[in-house]
Amino acid sequence: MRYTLRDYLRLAEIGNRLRGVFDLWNYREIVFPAVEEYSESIRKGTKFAHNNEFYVICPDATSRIIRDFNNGEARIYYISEVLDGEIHGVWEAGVELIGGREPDMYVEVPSVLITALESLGIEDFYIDVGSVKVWEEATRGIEPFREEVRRALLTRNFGIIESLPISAGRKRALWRLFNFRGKRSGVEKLDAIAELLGDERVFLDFGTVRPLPYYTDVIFEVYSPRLGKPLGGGGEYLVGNKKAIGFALDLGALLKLYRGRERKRQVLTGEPGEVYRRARELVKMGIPVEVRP
Amino acid sequence: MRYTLRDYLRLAEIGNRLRGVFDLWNYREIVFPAVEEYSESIRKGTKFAHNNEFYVICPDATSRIIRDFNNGEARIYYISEVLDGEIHGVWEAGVELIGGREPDMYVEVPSVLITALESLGIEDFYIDVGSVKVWEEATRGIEPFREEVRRALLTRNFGIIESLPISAGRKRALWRLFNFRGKRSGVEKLDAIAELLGDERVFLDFGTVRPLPYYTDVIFEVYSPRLGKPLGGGGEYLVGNKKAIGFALDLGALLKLYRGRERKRQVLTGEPGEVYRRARELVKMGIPVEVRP
Amino acid sequence: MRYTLRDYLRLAEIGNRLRGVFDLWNYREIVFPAVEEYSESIRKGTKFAHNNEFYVICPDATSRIIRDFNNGEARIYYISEVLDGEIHGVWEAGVELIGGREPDMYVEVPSVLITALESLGIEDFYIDVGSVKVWEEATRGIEPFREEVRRALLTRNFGIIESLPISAGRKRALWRLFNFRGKRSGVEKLDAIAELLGDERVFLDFGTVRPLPYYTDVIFEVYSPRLGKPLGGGGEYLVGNKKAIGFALDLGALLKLYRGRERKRQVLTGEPGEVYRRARELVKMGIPVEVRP
Amino acid sequence: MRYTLRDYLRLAEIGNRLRGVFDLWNYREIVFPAVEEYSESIRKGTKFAHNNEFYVICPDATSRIIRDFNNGEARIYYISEVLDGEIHGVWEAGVELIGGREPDMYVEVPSVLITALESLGIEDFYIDVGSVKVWEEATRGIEPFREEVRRALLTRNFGIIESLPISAGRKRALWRLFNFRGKRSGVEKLDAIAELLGDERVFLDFGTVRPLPYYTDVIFEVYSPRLGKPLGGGGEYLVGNKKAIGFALDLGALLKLYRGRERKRQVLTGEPGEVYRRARELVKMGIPVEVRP
Amino acid sequence: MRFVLPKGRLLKPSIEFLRKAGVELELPNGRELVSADGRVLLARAFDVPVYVEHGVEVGIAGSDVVLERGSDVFIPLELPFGKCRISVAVPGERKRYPEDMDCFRIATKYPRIASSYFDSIGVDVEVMKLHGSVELSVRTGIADAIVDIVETGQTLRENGLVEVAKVMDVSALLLVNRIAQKVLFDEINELVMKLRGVLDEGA
Amino acid sequence: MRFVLPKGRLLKPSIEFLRKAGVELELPNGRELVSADGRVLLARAFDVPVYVEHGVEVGIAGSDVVLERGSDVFIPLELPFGKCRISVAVPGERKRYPEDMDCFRIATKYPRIASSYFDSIGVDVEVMKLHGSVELSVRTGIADAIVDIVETGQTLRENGLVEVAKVMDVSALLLVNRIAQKVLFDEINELVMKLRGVLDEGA
Amino acid sequence: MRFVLPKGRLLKPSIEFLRKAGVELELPNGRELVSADGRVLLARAFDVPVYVEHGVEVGIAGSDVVLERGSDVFIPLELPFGKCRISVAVPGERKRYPEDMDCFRIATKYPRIASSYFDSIGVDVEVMKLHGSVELSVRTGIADAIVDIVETGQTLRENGLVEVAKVMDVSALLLVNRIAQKVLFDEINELVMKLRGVLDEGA
Amino acid sequence: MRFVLPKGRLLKPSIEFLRKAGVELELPNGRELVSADGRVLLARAFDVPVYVEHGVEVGIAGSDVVLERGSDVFIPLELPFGKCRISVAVPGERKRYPEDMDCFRIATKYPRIASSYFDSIGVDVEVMKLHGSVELSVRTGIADAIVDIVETGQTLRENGLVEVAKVMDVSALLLVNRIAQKVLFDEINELVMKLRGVLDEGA
Repeated sequence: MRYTLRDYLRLAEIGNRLRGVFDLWNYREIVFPAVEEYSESIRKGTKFAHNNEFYVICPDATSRIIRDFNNGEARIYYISEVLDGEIHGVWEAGVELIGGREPDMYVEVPSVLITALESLGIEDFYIDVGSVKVWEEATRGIEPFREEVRRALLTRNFGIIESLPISAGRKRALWRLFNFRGKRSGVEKLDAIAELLGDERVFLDFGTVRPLPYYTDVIFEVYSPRLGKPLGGGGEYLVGNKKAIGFALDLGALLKLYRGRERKRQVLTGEPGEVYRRARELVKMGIPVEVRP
Repeated sequence: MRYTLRDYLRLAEIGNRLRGVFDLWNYREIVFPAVEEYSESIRKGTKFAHNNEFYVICPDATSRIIRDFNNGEARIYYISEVLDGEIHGVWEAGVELIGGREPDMYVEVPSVLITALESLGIEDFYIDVGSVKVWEEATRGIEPFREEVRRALLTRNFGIIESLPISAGRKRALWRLFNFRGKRSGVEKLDAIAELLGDERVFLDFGTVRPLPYYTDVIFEVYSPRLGKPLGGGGEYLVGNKKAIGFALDLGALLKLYRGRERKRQVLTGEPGEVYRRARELVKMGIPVEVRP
Repeated sequence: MRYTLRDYLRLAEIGNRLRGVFDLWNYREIVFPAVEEYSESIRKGTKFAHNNEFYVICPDATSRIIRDFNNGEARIYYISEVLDGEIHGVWEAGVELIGGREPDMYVEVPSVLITALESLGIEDFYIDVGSVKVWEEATRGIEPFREEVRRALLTRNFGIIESLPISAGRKRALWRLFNFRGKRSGVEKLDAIAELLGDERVFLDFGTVRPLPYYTDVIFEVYSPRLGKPLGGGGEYLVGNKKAIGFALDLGALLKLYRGRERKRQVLTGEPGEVYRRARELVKMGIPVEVRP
Repeated sequence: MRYTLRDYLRLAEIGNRLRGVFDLWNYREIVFPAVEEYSESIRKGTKFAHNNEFYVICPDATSRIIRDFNNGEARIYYISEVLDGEIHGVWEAGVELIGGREPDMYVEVPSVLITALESLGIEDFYIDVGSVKVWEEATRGIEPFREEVRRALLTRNFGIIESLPISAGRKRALWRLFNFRGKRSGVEKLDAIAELLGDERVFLDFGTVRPLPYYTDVIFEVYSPRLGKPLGGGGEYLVGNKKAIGFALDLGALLKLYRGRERKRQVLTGEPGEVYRRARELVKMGIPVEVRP
Repeated sequence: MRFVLPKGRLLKPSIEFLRKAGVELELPNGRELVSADGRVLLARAFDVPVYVEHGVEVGIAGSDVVLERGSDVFIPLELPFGKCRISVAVPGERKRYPEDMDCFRIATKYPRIASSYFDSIGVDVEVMKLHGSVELSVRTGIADAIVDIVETGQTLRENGLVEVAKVMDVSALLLVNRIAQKVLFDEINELVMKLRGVLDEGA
Repeated sequence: MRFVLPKGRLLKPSIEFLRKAGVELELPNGRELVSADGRVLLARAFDVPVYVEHGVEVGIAGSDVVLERGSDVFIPLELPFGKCRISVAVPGERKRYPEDMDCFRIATKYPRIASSYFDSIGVDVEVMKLHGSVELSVRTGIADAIVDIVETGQTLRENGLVEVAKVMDVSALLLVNRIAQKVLFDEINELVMKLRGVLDEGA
Repeated sequence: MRFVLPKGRLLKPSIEFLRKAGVELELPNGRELVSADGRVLLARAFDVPVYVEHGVEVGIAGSDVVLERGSDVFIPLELPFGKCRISVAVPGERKRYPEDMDCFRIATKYPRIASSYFDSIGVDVEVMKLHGSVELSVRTGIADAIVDIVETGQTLRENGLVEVAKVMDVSALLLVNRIAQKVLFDEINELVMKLRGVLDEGA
Repeated sequence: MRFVLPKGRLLKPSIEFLRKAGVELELPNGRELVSADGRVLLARAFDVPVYVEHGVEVGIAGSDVVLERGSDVFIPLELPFGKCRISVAVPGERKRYPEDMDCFRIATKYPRIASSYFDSIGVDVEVMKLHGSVELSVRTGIADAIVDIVETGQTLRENGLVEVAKVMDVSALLLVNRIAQKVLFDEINELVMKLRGVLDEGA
């Protein structure tokens, strides 16, 4: 997807609205250099070579954080372009809570997500919450077929599962997971999340899957009936031995749903020397100005 | 220069303080894609090839704006990494006022600059204002030696000028320019800027030079006695046939002078379902929260 | 086109047969480094960047020779891979006669070509000889339409010419050129070449075109009814102010037509110390050996 | 090292003389594409990225053969540029005998090497034969120090060994290996090679080391007192489970020692049509011609 | 909830299967492509997955075209009709197995499937995309082999071709749009359950 | 010398035109694709240029498919039939010109032509390739506009679409294989001369 | 305002020149490197520009070392002493001009200056950096030529070398730190004016 | 067989050690750099490994300069003199360990050794190369720390510096040219054996 100058202004505007919300929630921004040394643990990015070394341009942010963040707790966020083998990338805003407590962290991060979307005037969205562990447990004892089950899940193709040489009971259990979507699943941890969030746009849906491999249990996906692709998603992962949870939003998708609003400003007129002195004072006090000399 | 994770958090923090100030001045942020097609008019960037085409990673922002911005007036700013042939780049925050009126624009942009630095707690800086045109005029009639004069200026090496086959009167005139530094230069336009700004940290200094080639008249450089290299600078240029003026700050330089401050937050405690519902409401109203469940 | 190990052995074999012939004709081989600095005058090659400079991998050989060969006369040849924006390239064997005399040079280079193909056992080929100048003359006075005429020629699409606002007489003349193919064209220079070569596989055909831009007059193309694409081609060009003429063969195309033959060798057997001493002596005298100890 | 056009002609000339010799010994040439997919098993080459995949330009030939050659016996050779992280590379001519019998193969390959050098008029060279296995045996039981011993060997720094916590007897044994150079070493396999070759320029020298990691036992290095660096070298390695042995010569080094000679040609003069017809016939019979029309 | 159905050989069995499950669709009249109530669309078989990916809630298509188009859709059920296979075939008089097809020119309506098949067995071929009657290309010597759908083998025999390798089995599939699956979860789930009921009966 | 002719709307005028030039072709019988003498092949319109590129000596096809397939063939003559155009069309109630189609999804049977058209005017669109009935995609809201062939405009009108820009004119073309042009120079030259004679008469 | 002065041949003329301009500096005692008042530093000639670049306000150094170190400093004045040149020299018995030095090994204390000189004339050489007595390298056959400073030519003659090309003229320079130039503008400007006064008298 | 010996602190012990081994060298006269018989060369310590790499058969140099110059030479023996170490030192009043030197400016005569040391502990510093008196840079605040040779620690103490980490041990080394080692094997082997004999006696 290529953008115009106007899109780049609006992407920045969306980014700044999100910054505002993340800030209110006490998350600190982190910036990343455009270029990283290539390594197997870093996802995405566009490969290039420089001075006979391999690098990637603008890789996935979460995998960078997992690699670099080695101690302590943190609430951080980033807003950046992510490339994936091409010249043009996707602009992402992501939030990561590292080292939080249970169950608070599972409530906090979706809360940030909800307020972030609302701050853009987007209210008609859904958050589907799923679980990696539920599938791990449901496939305990049939580990050799896990990859098949995952493939089935990716396209909701139960036929793949039916062709597996596993017991009918097991198939029935998997069928139930395939088709569960609601508020109370019987899985305590997930039910608690849905209840604590108490937002009618949140669903438990075991069919939820995420494309990145580092998630350890809870995962979620946000989407809107107005758009044919997800707005973003996230999940739980490990940083060292600390639990972490985060999400990333696709700013390009938000761009299609967002209609901006204007902010009031103090209009100043007069002789330039005087008017700009005045403006500097107001700015110092945090008052938005518009100079019309 | 390579940064640590902590530096990246602080770079982002500085960036966000500057965002705040630029916003108050009614400037809109623009983001740029990490990768641009290579062209002679785009400055800096690290060259790379993809699918048999040449590209640059993170080039200079002002040259991108000159190329792409083709009509209308605008107050825009950007905060981004700029690479220059290497893997690690410089983080820059820049402001561009396109299509402004004279003399307001010459006052506005330094005003933004002053408030931006002050917002970071940096007060001991100087802004030197110079002029490309003054040199053009001073070398009218001796155009073949302009490049020599420029070289002389770059190192303040008057010896180069003395060895030129030009009249003694001309040399005396150039000597005066070389050594002028003060508040009133006799060049009306510059004197007006100094006066209208009315800040004791602003000097007129004809020895000021800037590394990029697109400046057309007024240029300036910011520096601090606490640091051995400039904090940034800028000047006047053309976008199409519109006058524009801008500056860029080196966030890495600011990082060395900046000591951050904390903001007050509403602390919330209690049962997670309740406390996060409360937090979402406060955030919606723009109140910073800290949840300690 | 990707090759197998066996193909690479056979490509080398074809290359060496051609080396033999070129050598007999008193041409000297030149090798080229795999990587060249990028420049507009160098054709083809796959672009890449290294240490912030642009380069091309395995570009066209003739354009390298035109750039580098600056004085004197020469008979040179090369056998190398040529890339064109991709990872896999085409293997080419080319011959260049620089600074030859007329009309000899026009006879010599096709003679080398004919013997080269015959040395591979390929006898059923055609050489079409065309001319860039004939078209230049035929379009004198209608220069603005030259590009159109060229486009027409590329697809033998006379309709394009018929739609041009030029005189009927001119169109008839162009029609004649479009459709001439034979031994005597009325163009003295070409007729002489056909006659001096005296080979029934050589035709004059004004519809012949070549993809590279540096040809100045005579051009030719070789093809076989057994293969759906040309075996190669060449033409006349300038090196500095010296006339030059050359051709390049596509070894991949030859590979499809070539069936190799074996050479007799002296078989040696016996005790290794003795037998290898003997072998070394024979090799020194230029006698092919096969040691079966 | 950058070369001139004249150097490239002479490199090609040396290459062709070597082709002649390798051919006489019944070795077949193999060519390699300039670009290979990057893999850990491929040595050297200059890294680059294309279409989001990693590649290397002109890597080491032997490691390509080890990877690709999967069955049968073969006598092959190659002449190509090898890059090693830079833009300019080294031109190498290499010979590989795969699947040979012992001890013949150890005699054959040095025999090819000797005749190859002699064919270039280079007679004052030495071949040092060493062994990887001798060091493996000498360090049996002290495996943890093998890397240290290797480091010591690389700079002939016996001090490193003396500082190791190993027995005095062991040190004495290693000292003997360090300093052995002669015709009879007591190691049967090596002594046989020296004897079977029967060339006074061949020495056994356990201090011989080679930079590439795939050698399994016998290794050798060629050098000349006229040049401050080796002319080349080689050794024994495995292709699948077949024994192989090969060497590579540095054509740039040979270039400094080589003085070329000319070959006699049949000079033809006369009218071009006639003279080139004659020339084609002679070339067909394998007779070198020089046409002076 | 809209349905997109493929014109051609899958249309009749699709409608019948839906009917068995109690889903009665009003079909477009005559040569129309959309039914009067706008709920049923008829499209080319190759276009069905594209329609579902980009917004039509439910569709039925062969697994061959789903794979060839690479559409990002949910596939909750394999349906019990439209069974056939994609195979490699060559002229009977020049029988060769895929392993020996190095440098062959392969004619096919399925360039993506054909390329990935030959890639997977490490054989380098030139794939030539045709829109129809791929057998013709081999008969006229333009291509060396074909990769095409085989139902009964009748067409191959008529053209003097023999099947030398199976590339994949083909079956009709139920396709569901990713977002619809969530937004219309209950409705779609009910449909899937009903169809699955019919499947189970048949089994 | 073999001919490959396109099934469909160009077939009849092609045969008639050749006949006028004195070229009588024996056509394939019934549903056959090759004539009894092997000289005439019938192929899908989109496949004709591919057949000529890879070996059939002569063919007739529309300039739309020649451009879309990007085949490397000689085109000695433009023929006086099969005239139409490729255009951009949108629903009448949401009329927009191509310059304002940024981010539009464009449905088309001609992805190459459509992409290069929008590239040339600097508008960034998503091109969605369909195999047939592209109008359907716009009617159902799956696509925002189409790039398709327009003859009389009847189909557009029936689907409530209006033409907003012409992408290219289309005409039938005579195609000749590159190598055949040389190897069979006299034979092909004679054919071209005869056809050109008919063209000149018509003019 | 601190001064950094080079130990060695430039020290005495530097002090004398400053004195003429009325600048009296208290020098370090004995083998000390910093004066008692901390205002005067003595450093190796090659290190002076580095000190000025990184913070010492004023310094004096030869143009050879300023160029070789590539330091980013202001150079307001060229001073009237320390005059010499950097040249290419070869053994008298093997006289060769730089244009013919392809593949030569060049010994020098100035690798940056030497490389850029040979680059500028398009001759490919191997530059070997030595820290002292570069003549030795040529006498012993280790290098083929040298690039070194030449004052009287005496050293060259003693070593049997002849100068074959001048690379650059050398002179003492006044160096000023970039930021100091601004922050201490008046003080530094006054110093420059005084020194310039002496220069003008001398001229 | 020629010898290159370092001027300065290693010269006397080198000559004495060689003498003990029975190797009597005729030294250059006065300020000469080459002995009358051409067998002995005197060079700067930093240049000795360069001379041996490029052709002088044998030399003696400190391990610090061999590592810093990165010369490709054989090192058959470590010699029992010239012992010292390279260390990191800082002003006593601002004591900091290398791990906490992020962003420090490090002055040194050994930029290669210093860089690779700080790289190895993952600390990012700016290395500033000086040619002499590196202590001065820290005393004047131009650099934050130094990496330099330490023998007795006297110089450090005089400059108010304290050693905070050892980078490497230093010792004199016997250097042999790679090709000479082979071509003059017997002669060089004999020399090494003699020197080793002295070493063993000392041990």
